Amino acid sequence: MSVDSACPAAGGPIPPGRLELADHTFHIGHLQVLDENGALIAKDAGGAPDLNPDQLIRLYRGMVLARAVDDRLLKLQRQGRIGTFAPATGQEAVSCAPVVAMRPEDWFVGSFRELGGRLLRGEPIDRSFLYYNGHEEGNTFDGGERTLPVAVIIACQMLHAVGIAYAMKLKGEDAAVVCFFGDGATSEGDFHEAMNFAAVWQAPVVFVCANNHWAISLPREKQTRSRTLAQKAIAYEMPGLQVDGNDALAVYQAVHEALARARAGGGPTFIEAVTYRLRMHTTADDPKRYRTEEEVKAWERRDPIPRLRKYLAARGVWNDEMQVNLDEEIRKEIEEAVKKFEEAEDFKPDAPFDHVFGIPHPRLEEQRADFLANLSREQGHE
Amino acid sequence: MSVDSACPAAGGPIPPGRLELADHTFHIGHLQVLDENGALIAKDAGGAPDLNPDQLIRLYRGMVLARAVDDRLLKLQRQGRIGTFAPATGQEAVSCAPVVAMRPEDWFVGSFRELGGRLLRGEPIDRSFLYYNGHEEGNTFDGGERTLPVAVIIACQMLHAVGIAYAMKLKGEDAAVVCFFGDGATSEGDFHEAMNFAAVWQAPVVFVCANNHWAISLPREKQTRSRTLAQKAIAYEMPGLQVDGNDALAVYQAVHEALARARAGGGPTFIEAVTYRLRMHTTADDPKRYRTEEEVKAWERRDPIPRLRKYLAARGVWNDEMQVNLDEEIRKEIEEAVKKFEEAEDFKPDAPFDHVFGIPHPRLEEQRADFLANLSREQGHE
Amino acid sequence: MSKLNMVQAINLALHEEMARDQNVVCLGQDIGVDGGVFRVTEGLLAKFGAERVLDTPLAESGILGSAIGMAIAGLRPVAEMQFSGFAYLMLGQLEGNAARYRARSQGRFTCPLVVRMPYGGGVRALEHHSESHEATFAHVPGVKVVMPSAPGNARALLAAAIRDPDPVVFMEPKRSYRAFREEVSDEPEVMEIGRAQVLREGSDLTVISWGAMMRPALQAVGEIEEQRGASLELIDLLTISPMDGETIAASVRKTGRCVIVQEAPFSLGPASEIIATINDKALLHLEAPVKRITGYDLTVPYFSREDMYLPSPGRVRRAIEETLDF
Amino acid sequence: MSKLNMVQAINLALHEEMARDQNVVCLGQDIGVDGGVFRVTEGLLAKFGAERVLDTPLAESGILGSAIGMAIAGLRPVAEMQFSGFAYLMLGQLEGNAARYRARSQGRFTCPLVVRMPYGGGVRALEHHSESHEATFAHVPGVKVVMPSAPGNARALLAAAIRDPDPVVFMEPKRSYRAFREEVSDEPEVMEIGRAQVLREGSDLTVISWGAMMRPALQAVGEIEEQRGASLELIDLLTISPMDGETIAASVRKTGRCVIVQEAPFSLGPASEIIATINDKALLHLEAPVKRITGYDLTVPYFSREDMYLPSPGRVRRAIEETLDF
Ligand SMILES: Cc1ncc(C[n+]2csc(CCOP(=O)(O)OP(=O)(O)O)c2C)c(N)n1
Ligand SMILES: Cc1ncc(C[n+]2csc(CCOP(=O)(O)OP(=O)(O)O)c2C)c(N)n1
Ligand SMILES: [Mg+2]
Ligand SMILES: [Mg+2]
Repeated sequence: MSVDSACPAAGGPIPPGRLELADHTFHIGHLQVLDENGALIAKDAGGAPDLNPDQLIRLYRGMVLARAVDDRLLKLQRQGRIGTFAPATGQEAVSCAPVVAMRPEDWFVGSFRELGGRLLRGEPIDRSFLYYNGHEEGNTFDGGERTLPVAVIIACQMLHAVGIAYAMKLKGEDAAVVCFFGDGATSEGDFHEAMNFAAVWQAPVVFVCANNHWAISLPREKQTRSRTLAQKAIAYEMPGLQVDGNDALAVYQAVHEALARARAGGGPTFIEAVTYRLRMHTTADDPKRYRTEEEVKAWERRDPIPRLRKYLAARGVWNDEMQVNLDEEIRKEIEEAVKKFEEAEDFKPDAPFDHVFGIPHPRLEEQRADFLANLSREQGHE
Repeated sequence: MSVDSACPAAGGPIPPGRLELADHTFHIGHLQVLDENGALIAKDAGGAPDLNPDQLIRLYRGMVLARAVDDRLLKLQRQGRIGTFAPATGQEAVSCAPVVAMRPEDWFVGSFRELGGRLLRGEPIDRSFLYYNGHEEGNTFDGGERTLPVAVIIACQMLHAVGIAYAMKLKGEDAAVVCFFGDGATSEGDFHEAMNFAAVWQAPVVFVCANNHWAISLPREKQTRSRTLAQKAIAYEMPGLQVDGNDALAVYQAVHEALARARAGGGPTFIEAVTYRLRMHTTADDPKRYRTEEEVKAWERRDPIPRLRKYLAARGVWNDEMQVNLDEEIRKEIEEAVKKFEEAEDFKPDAPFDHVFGIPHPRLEEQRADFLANLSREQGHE
Repeated sequence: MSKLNMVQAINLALHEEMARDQNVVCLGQDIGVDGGVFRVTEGLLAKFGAERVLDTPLAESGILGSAIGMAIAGLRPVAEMQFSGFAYLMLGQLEGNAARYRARSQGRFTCPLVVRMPYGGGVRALEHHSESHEATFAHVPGVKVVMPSAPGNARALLAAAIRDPDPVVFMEPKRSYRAFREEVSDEPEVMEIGRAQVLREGSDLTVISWGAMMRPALQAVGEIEEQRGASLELIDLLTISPMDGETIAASVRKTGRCVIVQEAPFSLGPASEIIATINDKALLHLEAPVKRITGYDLTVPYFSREDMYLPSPGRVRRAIEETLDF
Repeated sequence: MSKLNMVQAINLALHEEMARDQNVVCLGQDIGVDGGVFRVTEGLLAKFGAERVLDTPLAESGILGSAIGMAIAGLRPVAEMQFSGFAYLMLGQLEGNAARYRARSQGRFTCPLVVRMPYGGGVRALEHHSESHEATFAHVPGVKVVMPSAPGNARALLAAAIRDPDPVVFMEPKRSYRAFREEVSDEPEVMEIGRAQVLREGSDLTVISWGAMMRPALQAVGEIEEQRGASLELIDLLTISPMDGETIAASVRKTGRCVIVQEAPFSLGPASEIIATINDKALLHLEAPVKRITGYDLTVPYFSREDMYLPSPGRVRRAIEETLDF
């Protein structure tokens, strides 16, 4: 565990006078549990989180699966078998570790780069393929009653998370919300409104900001002038800290404690998880246009997966044979998912008309009839 | 001048663990020049601002005029001679002192409770009456080319201020922007986006937040959990401080220095001016529903006008005779304005059609013709 | 039975629905201690407590966005926009999420919520306090738009909106808030959303309106019937979306003539959709062009000029006469 | 003359206008280093520098709101929304300020700015990347809405939009970005905003469309003319607001029949306004109901189903046939 030194004064050149008063000082904490080689650091400051081998392996497996599915989706996309997709390679710790800290009754409110977390919450792989192939059918899954679908509008889901958290509190449920978003999201008005509402309502929500250094082509430093994203929590009198987002144990520990506090009525927490997007923004993006190979290389060395694996090996709960078996198991699982995805049944063409309103209305039914008539004519044509 | 002690840690109860890291600390400055009796405090820390008697009297006169116009508008409203209006009694220091710090080439971007500042920028009183009587004609004035009209949508004008400031910077003009808004505005998404853009662009803009403790019926403490509004500047790495907003000299000094910094390329500053709205939110509001007489009384004792007057008297630039003359002068000025307002010429009924687009279009002209035809028919009818 | 104005009738519905279903919560600016700037939510805080009646910070997207979360989690939030002029600030959440969760999740996640907002001109208000932008909401698939015109239907439609499984924008004609009273039943009442109401039957011409414009429409209809003994049918649209095309078409098929009275700007308002619906379903019965009396394609002028912007009974009367005489 | 696709043509106009007037600045997400996610702004940063080509933080209201300030202060900002689906987030600034500063200040403060945005479906994109919501903008008084359909008019209308003294929403059919090329003049070209264009003259029926739908409309028109020798008039609307009612009415007065092809949802789209305009100005010439082929009142379905949502040449063809045979 390490702690940033207090930040020095901020702002541009200050003319002599009393405006130095505007020159506030502040201090932001930083949590790291494993060093880049997977060794425990600062044992005296708390040591490893209280996770048993099963939990550790569940977390590790989730991250390996996430990486493998990412690889496979990328291939499927290149073959034209799915549409646009946003790889998350390098960010597996941020999306998986919180899920291990969550209980089933907690809510998962994600953005669009947390497929790893979604799979760990129980989403079948083939349904995620369906989603990326343009089917609403891929957006929910049985057992996912508290896992919201992908949110594309940046930061919008943060307010839903706050509303859900408020509802949990009002209903007296012993449940909290974990909400994911990126560094870019911190610029949106909805980020601000959600942070403020959460703090005012002391809503049981944990905000996990995956600061992966880029919002498409915009580097983190141009997204906002603040030196950390965590310091934004100060604006709302909300606890906030930075964690090493490529250190799965640090992410776990921070979310675990923040969830405990939220459930205990202690309100929201803001966690800036510092990580890196190793691949393109989406399959439609060419990162060579805006960033260097060296930068990517530097971050490859901080890859969260080998890091956790080394820790597990050192703790004696993982070995090479287990890895070989896991790789094979996952390979098979994905192959089966691809098969299931490609053999997927015919989808009801007019399903969208079923899901406009819960109560049918003639105006929509007329349109459905027109749609079906056209459909049968066009199919007759071919 | 006084300085707040560093704020203690924030957040709800924290379970034992490492989340204490989230428990950031910070420090926010507070500027006050005059005590509540108008005496200079903390002379050693800088003393009074460098204002000559003419400037001091201009500031004082502006505040007295603002108060008198407020009184008169309230009467006019009660007589049904104007529409809804938002009194600013008690907040004269916040709206007038910045104008004394500004140059004509600086931009004034206000909200709706800075009539005092507008008058000091040169708006004729009778035009402000026109505005409150529902005429667009009251929204601009000759010489007001850099004074934007009233902005009703809370916080929206902050972004305009940032854009104008950016334009000044791009064009290399030696001009800055002063932007006004209230405590309630800090909750809006546009506040956040404007603060962030201003900091990222290092735009020459000074944000003056009139924290008057209420947003209609919502007290400041429920608007946001943060103990100061000034600390919100930390989120953007922007200098920010609190000033005593009923201390005209403190407001002047902070804005003066912030403008100097902005013009020098030092970027934006956030000033929280702590003040109080002594009257109703607008003439449609009944503050008795949500706040106590005692609270109002307590703030009446901190009235910015007698405070500045005592300071001027102590400095020997003001006396009772001057006050009598000023009161009479202002009375006359307002009477003349009322007269002018009530004798105002007939307004072009179809003016709105002139100001939809700069280039006429048949669709609008058809509608204008219809409008005029109806007008003449209805006038014939009566 | 008691005689209530619209503010009281809406307030009654809120009380009834909050008492009926503990999942109903209200949130918005100044709706608690203050009872709302129009006093529509008066008494709710005292009765149901601060956990169910939330005075929120000043943030429209925040209000609707958190209401969406509440709805997903099983509550039935009733959000207030202080004025419809500020509702654009939450349109991102409305169109992007409230309207879409059902489609996005094929019905697993839904947003049963209501966004109440006073709309419209005629009360000598400041800028942004006089708009009538129902078409903007009504063009968003997945959102229902309801506009009551009188105390009785306001109360019954608000109850329906709160019970509806989907997001409903509920636009209250502020000009009619205290303009008149109506007998309102002591029993809770619920009307069907999506159905227009034929207020008066007639055979010569159909007048269609909604919300605050029902008053000038009614006045003009009365005057014309009296003056020329014409038989006019008057339809209160009540729901803007989904629109009740059948009631409109059935009436125009019968009368062959139609005048629409709309407060919104001329172009792309509900009147255009009504005309298009008549074109689709009743064109051959038309004996004259449908006439639309509307606001103009102007920002609503400040109140010194708003009377000449708003459709007046005179304008409506002339339109009816011209259409009858066509 | 060179043959350009629409991306290149828009890029050319941006280069030309930035070179012509140093007050023109561009701002938006990823428009600088990245050249825009569709490469529309490629090369601008290198040519005009980071002070005039701004990669902004991720905030739509921030982009438009600051552009408004820039415009007031004498710049000519061209703001990009990365996708029109996110444009709702800036509608508060558009309706509340860009559209109103002129009216509010009786012409003293104006907002000469352009908001460019790719819109529409057909590119197998994620949610919120396929909408066609021009009617929402077009219902805002004080805002112009322009929708080019081809490289040439895109280039000339964008130049006009940048020179226009008022806010213009410029909606680019992303589906047509690279779909085809056109000869484009080497000299800067400017077209008039607010005028529809008669692309083909004909006497039997008028087809009206705009933006991406011009392609299926054109295809259907070609097929019908070939198959049945009918004489069809084809109108490219180009400007949605203010709408060119005269060109529409003149054509329908001549042909008596009309089919409208619109990508937007059925209810309250531009097609409804066109029908209302025909009702106002040409009803007596109609020999058949006007037919509108549109999207449905659905959230645009995910791309696996979007083809059946989007008007196809087949749907247009059948509508033309039915209307001719009516
Ligand atoms: C409101 C909104 N504006 C723009 C976009 C287009 N867009 C998609 S992802 C993205 C960048 C997001 O950056 P960040 O929040 O850091 O998340 P990351 O992609 O790095 O995971 C943008 C601009 C969007 N989806 N939503
Ligand atoms: C976006 C928006 N929402 C709501 C309102 C209605 N309203 C007008 S003033 C006000 C309170 C403003 O509070 P504050 O910012 O503290 O300014 P003050 O009135 O205290 O000067 C509200 C809610 C508005 N004008 N704009
Ligand atoms: Mg990022
Ligand atoms: Mg206030």
